[in-house]
Amino acid sequence: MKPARTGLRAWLSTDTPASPRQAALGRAYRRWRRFSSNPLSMFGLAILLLLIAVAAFGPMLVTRDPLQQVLAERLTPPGAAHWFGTDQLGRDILSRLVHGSRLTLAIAMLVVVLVVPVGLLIGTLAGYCGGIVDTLLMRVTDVALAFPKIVLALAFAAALGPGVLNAVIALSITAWPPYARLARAESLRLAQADYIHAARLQGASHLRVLLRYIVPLCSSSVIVRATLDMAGIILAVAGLGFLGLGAQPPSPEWGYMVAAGRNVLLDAWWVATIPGLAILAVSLAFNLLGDGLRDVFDPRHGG
Amino acid sequence: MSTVTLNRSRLGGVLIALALARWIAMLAVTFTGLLAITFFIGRKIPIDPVLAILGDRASAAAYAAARLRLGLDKPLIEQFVIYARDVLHGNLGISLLTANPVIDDIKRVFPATLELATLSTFIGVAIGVPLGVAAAVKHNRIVDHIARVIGLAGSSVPVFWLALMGLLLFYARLHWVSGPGRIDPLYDGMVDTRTGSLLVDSIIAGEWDVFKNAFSHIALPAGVLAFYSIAYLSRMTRSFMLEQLSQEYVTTARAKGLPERRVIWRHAFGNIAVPLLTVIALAYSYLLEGSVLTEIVFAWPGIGSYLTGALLNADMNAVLGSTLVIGATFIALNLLTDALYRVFDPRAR
Amino acid sequence: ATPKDMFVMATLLDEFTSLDPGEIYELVPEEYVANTYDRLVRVDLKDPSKFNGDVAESWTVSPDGLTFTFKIRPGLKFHSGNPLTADDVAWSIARTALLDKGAAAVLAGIGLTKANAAQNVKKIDDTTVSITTDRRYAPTFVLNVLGSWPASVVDRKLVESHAKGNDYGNEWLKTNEAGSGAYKLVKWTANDSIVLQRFDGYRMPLAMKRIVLRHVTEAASQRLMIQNGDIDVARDLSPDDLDTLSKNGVIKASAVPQATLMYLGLNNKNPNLAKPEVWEAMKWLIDYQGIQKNVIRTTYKVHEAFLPEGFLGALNENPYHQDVAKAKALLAKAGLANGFTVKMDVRNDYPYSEIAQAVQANLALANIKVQLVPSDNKQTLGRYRARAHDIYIGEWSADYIDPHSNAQGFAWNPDNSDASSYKMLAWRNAWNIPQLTKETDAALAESDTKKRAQLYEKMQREMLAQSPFVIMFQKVSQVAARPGVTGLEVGPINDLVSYRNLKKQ
Amino acid sequence: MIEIDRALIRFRTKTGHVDAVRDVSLRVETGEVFGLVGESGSGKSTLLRALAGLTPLAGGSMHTGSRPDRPARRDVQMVFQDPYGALHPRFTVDKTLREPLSINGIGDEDARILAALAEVGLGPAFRFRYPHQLSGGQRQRVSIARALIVEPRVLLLDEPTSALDVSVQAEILNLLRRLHRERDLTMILVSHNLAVIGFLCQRVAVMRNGEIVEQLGIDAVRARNVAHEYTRRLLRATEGYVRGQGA
Amino acid sequence: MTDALAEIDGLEVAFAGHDGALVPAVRGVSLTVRRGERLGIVGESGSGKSLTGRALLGLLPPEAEWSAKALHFEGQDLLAMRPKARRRLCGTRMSMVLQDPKYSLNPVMTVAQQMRETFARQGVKESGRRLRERIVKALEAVHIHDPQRVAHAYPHELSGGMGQRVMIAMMVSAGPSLLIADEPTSALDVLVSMQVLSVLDEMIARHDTGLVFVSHDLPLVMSFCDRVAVMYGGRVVETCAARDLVHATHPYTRGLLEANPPLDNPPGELPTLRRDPAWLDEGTPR
Ligand SMILES: Nc1ncnc2c1ncn2[C@@H]1O[C@H](COP(=O)(O)OP(=O)(O)OP(=O)(O)O)[C@@H](O)[C@H]1O
Ligand SMILES: Nc1ncnc2c1ncn2[C@@H]1O[C@H](COP(=O)(O)OP(=O)(O)OP(=O)(O)O)[C@@H](O)[C@H]1O
Ligand SMILES: [Mg+2]
Ligand SMILES: [Mg+2]
Repeated sequence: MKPARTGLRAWLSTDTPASPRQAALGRAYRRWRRFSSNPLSMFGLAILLLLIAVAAFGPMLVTRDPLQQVLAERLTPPGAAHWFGTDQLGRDILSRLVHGSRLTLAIAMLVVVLVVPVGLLIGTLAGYCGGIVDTLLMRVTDVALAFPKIVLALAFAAALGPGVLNAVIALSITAWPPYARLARAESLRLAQADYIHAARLQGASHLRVLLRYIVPLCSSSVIVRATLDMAGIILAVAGLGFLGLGAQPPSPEWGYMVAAGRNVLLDAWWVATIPGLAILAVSLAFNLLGDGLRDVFDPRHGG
Repeated sequence: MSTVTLNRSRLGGVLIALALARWIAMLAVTFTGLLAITFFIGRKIPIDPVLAILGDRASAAAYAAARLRLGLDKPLIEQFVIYARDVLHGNLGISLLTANPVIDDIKRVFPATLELATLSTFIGVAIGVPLGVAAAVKHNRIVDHIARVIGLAGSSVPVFWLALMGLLLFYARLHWVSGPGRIDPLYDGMVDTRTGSLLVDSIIAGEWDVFKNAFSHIALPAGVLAFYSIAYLSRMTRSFMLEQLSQEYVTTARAKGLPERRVIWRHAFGNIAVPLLTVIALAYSYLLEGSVLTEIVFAWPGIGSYLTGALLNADMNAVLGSTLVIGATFIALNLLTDALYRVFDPRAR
Repeated sequence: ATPKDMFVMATLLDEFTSLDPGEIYELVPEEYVANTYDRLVRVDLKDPSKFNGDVAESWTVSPDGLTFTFKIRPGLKFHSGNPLTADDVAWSIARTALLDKGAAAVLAGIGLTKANAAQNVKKIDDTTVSITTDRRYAPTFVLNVLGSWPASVVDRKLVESHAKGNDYGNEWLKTNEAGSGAYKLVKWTANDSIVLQRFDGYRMPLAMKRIVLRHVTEAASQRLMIQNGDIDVARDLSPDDLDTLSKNGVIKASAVPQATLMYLGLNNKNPNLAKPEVWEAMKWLIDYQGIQKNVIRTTYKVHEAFLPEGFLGALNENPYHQDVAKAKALLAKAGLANGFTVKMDVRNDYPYSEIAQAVQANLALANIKVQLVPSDNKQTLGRYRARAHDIYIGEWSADYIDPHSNAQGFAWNPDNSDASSYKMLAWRNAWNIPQLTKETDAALAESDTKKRAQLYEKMQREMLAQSPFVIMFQKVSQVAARPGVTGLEVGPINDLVSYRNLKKQ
Repeated sequence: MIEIDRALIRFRTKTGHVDAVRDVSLRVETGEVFGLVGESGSGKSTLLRALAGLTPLAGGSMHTGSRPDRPARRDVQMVFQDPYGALHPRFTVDKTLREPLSINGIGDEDARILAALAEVGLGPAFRFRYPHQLSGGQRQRVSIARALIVEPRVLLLDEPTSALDVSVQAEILNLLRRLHRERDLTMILVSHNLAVIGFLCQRVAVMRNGEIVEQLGIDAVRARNVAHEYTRRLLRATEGYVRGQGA
Repeated sequence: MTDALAEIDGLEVAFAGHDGALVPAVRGVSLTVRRGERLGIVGESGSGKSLTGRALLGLLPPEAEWSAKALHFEGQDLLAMRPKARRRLCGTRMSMVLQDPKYSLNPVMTVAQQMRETFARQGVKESGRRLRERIVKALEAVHIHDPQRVAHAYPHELSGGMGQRVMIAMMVSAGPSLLIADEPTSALDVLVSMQVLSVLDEMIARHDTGLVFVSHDLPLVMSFCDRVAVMYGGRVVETCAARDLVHATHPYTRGLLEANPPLDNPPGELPTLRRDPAWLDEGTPR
């Protein structure tokens, strides 16, 4: 027993919270304790926080214009003048990285905003309603799953025109079926839970049950899954960039930087490798974070 | 008694017929959906297929004639119906880009991808699964950490970066493997195409030099793709195994005095084998269409780059044909894993 | 390494949509046709105003300048073993016009069309062919057209035996070959490789028994392959690759200026881009030297006139250089002192997007905010042909090395309406130029070479001063060959690349 | 008053259908506590769910005598066997109890919640806890409070104590008994422990294989005055294990 | 001491809590089992009954931190044994029957396959028909009516009682000298559990096995076992002969006993257990 608990900690970790706010905070605190006891997850979180900090304040600190070309200084190796070197057009890679972090974050967020709701809605609807709705929605999902994703993504990207936003939309359109499946499996299980029966008994409408009982419970596993897939999505955006359908030059999107840098990879490793490492770090961070979140949210662990 | 069994077996027959009918209907729906979506998306892409066949300097008259010939003047629905009818007759049309019947192109490019995907999946399974099992058994120990790092790296490293670095190291520096392409020009065409897989064909023909050369070409791209399989499979195996190892029947097996190896492989692993097969099938199907970038870097004439090229040139027949083939493979894989479930998982029967 | 009598070259084969010389129109396929088929005459690479007979032994021009009569070499054979006669020649040329595919546009230049080809191309006897043009053209121009790939001689007997309906054997020839050139086709694997075999019945000895063209998209992959000796020649290396490899003695690079120009097309449908001051301002804004020196050091050179170096009458002076102040003054004059915003369509491959970004940065100096719209080549071209662009950055390659090929492209627009059937570059940029169109036609008719050159020089000056084309660079082909590989003759256009003299030590 | 007349409940399965409840008729008077015993799979839970309206009837009829002026659902509430699955894991006790009130538009929420908690013997300190912060017995109390807060007239209890330790079982049984006394509730209690039934119920029905094989008063049970062999064996089992009793 | 079959002395088991601190689950438990004796372990949920039983077989979960002053079985020092040797004792000399047959049998192996493994462990070298016969006989011995069919069945095709009998057949076939039954009937219906118990009874009588019977059902243990140990909070608070349990003195044991509603003459209100923290620190009775 550690008697020397500070007031706040005791307040947070009490078994007898006195208000909904304290209960929610207490739960968050407990989760945080659990999450923070895993150094790898914390490492992931730290990288992400760094990324957010860089996205927020980096552009103020790194004053060099990420678009400014100094052709005479092209392909300068990393050194004192340019910490991360320069690219084919003599742009400073560090400042491009820093400015591009916003785009990378935006991609990550967009995916969550686009994929999670669609997958969640379709999946929970199918799982909860069952019957013909389930059959219908799952058939659609099957078609979408049987589809070569590259065709869909490329087709949408080509149809929408190039650009990060469109690439993300295209990828999201192809990415939802696994989430729908996951959400369906979860809600199939949940729909049989006694507390759902209890809610129905008390007169809760199907819509209420779906939105207030099922969706919140499924969303954590779907979000965790999305976090784990985030790396894949960032890379897929980069991959579309590689095929010319991702970010528009000269925007400092990391995936595009890697893709463009491959032309000089053999002579100037840093042009493609440094943004590649940045992607690696961020996706690693998302993965670690996802692993950690899964530990925290997994129903088997309670809480 | 006998009438009951008779009734039951007849009922069983009816049930099987019903299930079969349902299944065929489902297949038809899935396929039509696949076809329709590809078709309409393809037509919506703002690329002019005529440009691909006539070039940008042809006269306006030649252009108009070509549009007419391609049937592009007809309403979209009509075009689709015509195409669907042809497909039903087994005619996938002629590719605009390669001037070959699409079916011939697919016969050439699909085995190339299949060969690559199969080999990488083999490697992935051979390394990833034991790694995942070891990680679960030695939970939170060194092996587990290694497996986790590999698993994370596998989902984080850009494939084209890894591919180019692999070429630089193993091909240009160390000379361990051959470079881009499926085979050296010297050996090209030395064995008859039977399966479409150079490795298999050369074994059938008994041409060991060809086999060696083809193998040294496929080793690196397969290795690069296998890296991703290893990562994914070890990750999934690990989490499946962790779940099984905490089950009561594992305790029972131990209480029976079985050696730990048998507890792990016969009991726990026996229970994840089927879901693992599903995951492997998923990873495999992902490789079947997801290896475009690898194909480009390794100049591998596979269906991924074929499809991409076709898409970017509005070569609709080629796009639709390859989509159908890939979709059919996916569906077949799905059905196969379903069937495996039924056969190997007693609870699903 | 590759065997001594086998030549392996990495290049891009994705443009092959057909092998029929009457159908193809892209650069690398032209190269293939040039080496598997013969034609009447070929341009002398050393002096492009001279022509060498190919299957033609000699030729004459009628006094009215309309009819060209060719005497065919006797005893020539096709790869199939069939004899090559005047009948094959006449049929082949007429065939291209009758097929009316992309390649027919070249023959249309001398008035051979679907309607008149049958009458205008005639076999006189077994060794004589006569071709009549619709009006008087400069003879060198006519020979240039007849020396280009659409006039390749195909094996009539063989092709007709495979004809389906009215297709002149096109369907068969798309994937087969029926020529008499130095090499015959062994195997074409789309997007993968082309394998050629020495034609032993050819009229001169050939050192290489086999020639393999391999499709390698990635420049980095090409570089690693040539470094490892898996290919003898790489055609698509970047300046950086070339530098490193030459320095290390891995390759010998030889530079050949190409008849390909990199330019900006400014669409006059955009009111800002319709102003002559804006045209000129843009020309003053581009940092030609800087971009060339740094981004495309060895693969392009600065060139601002519409005739590439090496063409008759080509103007090799580059009056423009970056002068932001001048440009700003011009913009102010146009009422655009604060700049404006436009889109620029660019294909998403190397080096186009790099150059586009550099240009974007240049134009930004005078507050012209350019938004890049990268797409696949076909998509960009489609928009260009539909006049849906603002600025187009891309290349124009001459079909044959006569100045008319480019004059027609840049300075000829007989009908500026949307329904026009001539969609050349001036039309695509909605540039209405009745005067220049007349000048182009006049230069084409001029049979005196010197006078003709003067006419083109004058046109180039006019266009340099005022045109919605900002011509920036001329492509330089860099052929990277392993030491010991000689004899790959590369001309200013792919149609003039010859494998005949290839040798390996 | 509850009246079940020749109820038939049928489930569709892969190979056809099973009749989980067949031809069951019974009558429970208002204010009565009625027991249901029977072997596993005999259809006890299914019958309760049907009474609650969670499972449709395939034949026969059921009446729960709900008042016409309010939704039938609110009149019949159920308490489930597994205290761990009966509460929404993301809702605090407060939210769990507030939901039925807001669904049914019942005002004065805070007072009612506190009263309901007090009624099941939980202090206000428990109000903002999450289910995982409660013991099994406490969870079962919350389930009971949730059922009671909408003021039902019928309470269906599906093995409410079988997942709990005896000591906790005693607390819940005491609570149920008190509630019955104070509220004049009609209750049906499912259990396979005859002693538990005996503690709460006045009458008991024995189910087997989807059918009711015997209905009798609790005094008859105590007097071992039973007709059916199955009931007799059940009675013997309450006495503990007897050597040589055999299978 | 002389006829002690197994002996546990000072067993401690703890688990790392959320914040990393060790939370004790079993605190200094000492127990002995004699040959042919049925020792009941009772107590509330979480009192450490299962862990104590598992510790004997060496089957504590890997995340458990444990220690013991001594663990003896048939005169051997289990603590000094190599894990492999210890594992070899399992299934031959000592066995365990788990609570829920639904989860404790391997779902993807048939009954015969699972039993075959056990026989192989016991050094039975037979195969084919002979082995089949042996399996069928073992199933018959636990009163399974249709042993041929059951042998080919998968666990999910069996009812709970049947599954539990299969477990018993499997675990007892070697005639172990020690059997640990961890709540073998709590997942079963009352009548079925009586049947299972009688099978168990018969088997241990036949092999003269020492039985550790873990349960939370006091009346049942009283009627089934010879001796009872009552556990509370990871501690044995009382040990006595089963028939003396009615007269138990410890307030905890009394509380547990009285909380059971009697069928005859139930009181108006059941007495409930009032826990005393001091119970955790009392000296352990032997
Ligand atoms: N949703 C369902 N689909 C098919 N069969 C069902 C379903 N629910 C219950 N059954 C079947 O109906 C029968 C009765 O089940 P029920 O749950 O009512 O039994 P029970 O008496 O409550 O048993 P227990 O004491 O084990 O809880 C069982 O045979 C069960 O298999
Ligand atoms: N793997 C584990 N991780 C953490 N704590 C555990 C683990 N296994 C058991 N415990 C804890 O150890 C304590 C004793 O567990 P044990 O399983 O021995 O209880 P039990 O007396 O068998 O209870 P029950 O009657 O519920 O089976 C419990 O508080 C439990 O929470
Ligand atoms: Mg039940
Ligand atoms: Mg236990």
